[in-house]
Amino acid sequence: MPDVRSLYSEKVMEHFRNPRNVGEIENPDGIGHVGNPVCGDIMELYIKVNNGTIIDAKFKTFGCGAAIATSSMVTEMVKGKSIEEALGISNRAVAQALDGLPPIKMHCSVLAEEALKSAIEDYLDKSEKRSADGEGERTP
Amino acid sequence: MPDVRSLYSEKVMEHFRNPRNVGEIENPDGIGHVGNPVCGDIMELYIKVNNGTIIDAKFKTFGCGAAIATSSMVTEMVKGKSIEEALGISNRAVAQALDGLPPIKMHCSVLAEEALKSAIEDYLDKSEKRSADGEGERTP
Amino acid sequence: MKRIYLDYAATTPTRPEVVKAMLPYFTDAFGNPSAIHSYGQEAKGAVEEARVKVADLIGARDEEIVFTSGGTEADNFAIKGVAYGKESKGNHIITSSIEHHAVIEACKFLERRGFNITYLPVDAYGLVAPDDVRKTITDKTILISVMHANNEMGTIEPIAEIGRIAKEAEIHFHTDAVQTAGHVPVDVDELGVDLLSMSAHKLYGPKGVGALYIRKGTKLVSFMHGGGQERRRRASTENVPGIVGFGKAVELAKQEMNEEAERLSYLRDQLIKSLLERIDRICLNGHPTSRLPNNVNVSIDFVEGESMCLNLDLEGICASTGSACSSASLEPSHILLAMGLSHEQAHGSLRFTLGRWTTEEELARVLDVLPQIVTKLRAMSPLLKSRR
Amino acid sequence: MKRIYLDYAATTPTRPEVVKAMLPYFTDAFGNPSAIHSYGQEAKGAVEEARVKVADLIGARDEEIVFTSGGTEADNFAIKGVAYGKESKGNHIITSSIEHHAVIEACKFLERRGFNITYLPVDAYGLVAPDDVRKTITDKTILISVMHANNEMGTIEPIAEIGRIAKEAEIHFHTDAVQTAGHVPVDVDELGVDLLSMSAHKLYGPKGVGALYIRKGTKLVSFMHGGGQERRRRASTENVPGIVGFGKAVELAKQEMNEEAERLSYLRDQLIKSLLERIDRICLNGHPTSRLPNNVNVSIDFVEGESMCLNLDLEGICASTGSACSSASLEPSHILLAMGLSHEQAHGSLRFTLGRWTTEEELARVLDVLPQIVTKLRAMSPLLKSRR
Ligand SMILES: Cc1ncc(COP(=O)(O)O)c(C=O)c1O
Ligand SMILES: Cc1ncc(COP(=O)(O)O)c(C=O)c1O
Repeated sequence: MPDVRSLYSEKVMEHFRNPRNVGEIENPDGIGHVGNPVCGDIMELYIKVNNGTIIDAKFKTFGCGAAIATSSMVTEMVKGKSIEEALGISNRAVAQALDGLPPIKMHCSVLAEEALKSAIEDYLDKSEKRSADGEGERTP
Repeated sequence: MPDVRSLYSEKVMEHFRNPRNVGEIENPDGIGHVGNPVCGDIMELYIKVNNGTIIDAKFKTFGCGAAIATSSMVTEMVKGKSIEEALGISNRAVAQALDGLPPIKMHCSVLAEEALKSAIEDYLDKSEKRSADGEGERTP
Repeated sequence: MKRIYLDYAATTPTRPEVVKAMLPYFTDAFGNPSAIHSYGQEAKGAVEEARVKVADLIGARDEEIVFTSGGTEADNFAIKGVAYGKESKGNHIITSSIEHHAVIEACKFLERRGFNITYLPVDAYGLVAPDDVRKTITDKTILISVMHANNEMGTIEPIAEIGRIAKEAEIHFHTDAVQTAGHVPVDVDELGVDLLSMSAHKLYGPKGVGALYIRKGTKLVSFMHGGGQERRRRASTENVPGIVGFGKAVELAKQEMNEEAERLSYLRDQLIKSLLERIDRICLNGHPTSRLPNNVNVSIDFVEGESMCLNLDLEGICASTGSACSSASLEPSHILLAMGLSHEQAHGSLRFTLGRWTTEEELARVLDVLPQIVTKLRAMSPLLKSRR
Repeated sequence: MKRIYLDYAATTPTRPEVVKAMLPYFTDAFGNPSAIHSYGQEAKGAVEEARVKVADLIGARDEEIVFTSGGTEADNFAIKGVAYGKESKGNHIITSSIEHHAVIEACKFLERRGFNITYLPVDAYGLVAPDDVRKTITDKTILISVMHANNEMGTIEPIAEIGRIAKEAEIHFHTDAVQTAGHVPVDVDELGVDLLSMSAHKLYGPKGVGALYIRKGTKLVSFMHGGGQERRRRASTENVPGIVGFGKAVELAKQEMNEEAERLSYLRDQLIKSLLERIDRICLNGHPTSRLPNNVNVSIDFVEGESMCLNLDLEGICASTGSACSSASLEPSHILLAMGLSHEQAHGSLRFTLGRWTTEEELARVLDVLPQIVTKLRAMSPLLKSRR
């Protein structure tokens, strides 16, 4: 009898079974919202930033096993990282951290990278706005 | 385990194994020569006629199992028959007498019929000529 | 953990009786049916015996059955064969938008080569309207191909009605009966079809063998060119053990079909009813009654199909989905979209297909496990939140 | 009476080890490799393992192997696939006049559809001249297809030389290696081929499964359209047990090939020598040395092949012939005619192909029996008389 094999690596399946950081962050500092119903994967990624460091990250994902596992993994990877370090996380790094993804599932890791970038951009937009507002407060 | 089947009926195989009337007739009254190397079947059929009755028939055949069996069968069938009766032997009758032939082998029975017809024609030609010669002998 | 297999529409196990029937043809009666010697002739005899059985299942004559390598080849053969055989008459083919890829992709290939294909729409139940067929026929139409029942959502199409229309218009009519042959009654005369595709591995026979029924007089160009096998209609050394297995499977199917269809229809309806009771925001896909006896297909809002399947698999339950994320394809099921489902719904589809070894206990376990999985996945779904 | 099988070129028995390897995939690991659940994934894993083995036999990468339903499909896929894939570049195909029907008929199909085919002649040994290939190339040539070794008279063609010519001219090169793979060394790089056909049942694997090697970068249109299997290159549910069996057969072939080729070549040469000694007016067909290790093909004057085969069969000996009268076809072997044999000689051909279970005793029995059969048939041959 042959071995029972799996579509995904054990690491992917571990994250799929027990996804880390599921949920929303109340008053997040940044939200990333990527994907669309056509392709079948939708990710929302929330970050909390303190002093330029991501201190918390959560996600909500509608999607396949790889979409859930990459969401879970990317939230784990960013926690404790500076904004700059976080921007350096590539989709390959996420996939590698999961011991690889099947070729047709690599787009999920791309989505996870995009969700993170989008959340960080959102944070940067907001903080620019905040500092602009703050300056505004100071000037008049 | 399945039965061992054969391409041909038992009757065909019986005639193939032990063909009747193989050979040539010395001084035959008619010879039929049909077929050609391209199609792969060549038959020669010899008949001996006495008082309008075929008293002997022999054949030589280069060809497949069906060609040999139909040659054998047709020589058996004509013996003792009048010329007229023999002309009535169809290829189907030969095939039937062999308990049938595979569809792609029906042309062999056609060949056997043709060989017979050709031998009879040869006989008729010769006897016409003979009687013409005979008349010639009588007239002058 | 004993696994629960509920993916019988994808493939069935080969029945032990079938394997037993095949075995001698691998090692002992292994001849090539084209050979004139005894090994060849015993193999040929076995192939012809299987042909009679397959013909018998669908009310055909044995010389109207051509063995193929499966349902896909039968579909390709029928469609390309008629297209090339009839192209002097016209280049228009009518099919439906819910056909199996084997039909759709064969049509698309022809489309790229200058043929003109109409993909008929279906209603919310997945039904093709015979009247649409009638209206779409032109004097260039050479083939109509509508499947007997859909592999994904199980709807059984009004083939006999379409058959009458095709006959009247004197147009060749093909049906893909891969999901129905051996499961519900299939009779080529009652259906009025000229061509019909079957696949052994969908009816407890082996993978890699199927058949195309070709009504006598149907003009068809060969698909597999080469030697003179299958009365010169399909070249290649016959898959003798596979064909013998197909024959055995068909023989068993014929005996047991009616009883089994009744048993499965009951289980199917029970499962549908219980799923709709136990899970909210769920709906049945496909027709409620004109439906394959073994097919349950639902869409569950806010959750994605592959992640449901994977979670079920972790519980030992094997099901399938029409989601984009299913293994071989990247698009969501064209079938579900054609019925008017939204992309979210198509991605949230889940198919259970029942079979010979399915028990009430197995389905009870599905009903135990699935609601929890849905709850867990919905807790992480951004779709649910955005609709709150 | 124990039968003596000497028709291994027509088909081989499936080795018991191969059947054993296949068995679990019928009833237990029966999943559809496209399914994401465990049954699906274990089937997929088995297919991929087999792919590695097949690739390994011919020096290819596993992603360059596409499984098919046999040698015929591999040939059809290669020829029609390149024709359609490259038709914007040209419509000229070069092949030989001794190809298997699977190649010839695929070419004829294309010819009817506007392609331009050159069928190169062969010399008296059945050899294609590489120089003829070179001279026939035009700027419209898109494919060269020459078989590795001929199934009927066993001549091994100068593929590596033709490969160099094809490479230089940047033309896709296909070889039908159905008779060589697993029997003599085959390496796609040494041969310089872009496409190579194989069939499992010629190397002690099951019928109904084969493979096409497709060198990375070779532009090919699909032949079997449908689902996304085989990296979208060949649709249809994979014949999992068949593919597993193919893999096992290839694995065994690789281990035993060299020794077996040597053993068979010796037996072959003994048989040829003794036949020529014991029967008069007999000649060897095909090349005396550039020849498949297991092939003996002779023409015997004045007697017809089928009747020799039938007589041999009555003695329990299974052989084959290129005569018109052989079962599936009505024409005499185009291969023997292409070598310049007369129709009588082609009709008088007899082929013995040796294999794994062939013994010296078996061949001694052939030598005992055949001369009597020839004598008996010659006694009834009108050809002999007419030459006296
Ligand atoms: C409706 C339908 N048609 C065709 C096929 C193709 O059959 P196969 O996989 O045997 O090629 C299938 C199953 O895959 C099917 O469900
Ligand atoms: C040289 C050659 N090519 C192709 C084929 C066809 O292979 P298959 O019978 O597996 O389709 C054969 C044998 O039949 C062959 O000998």
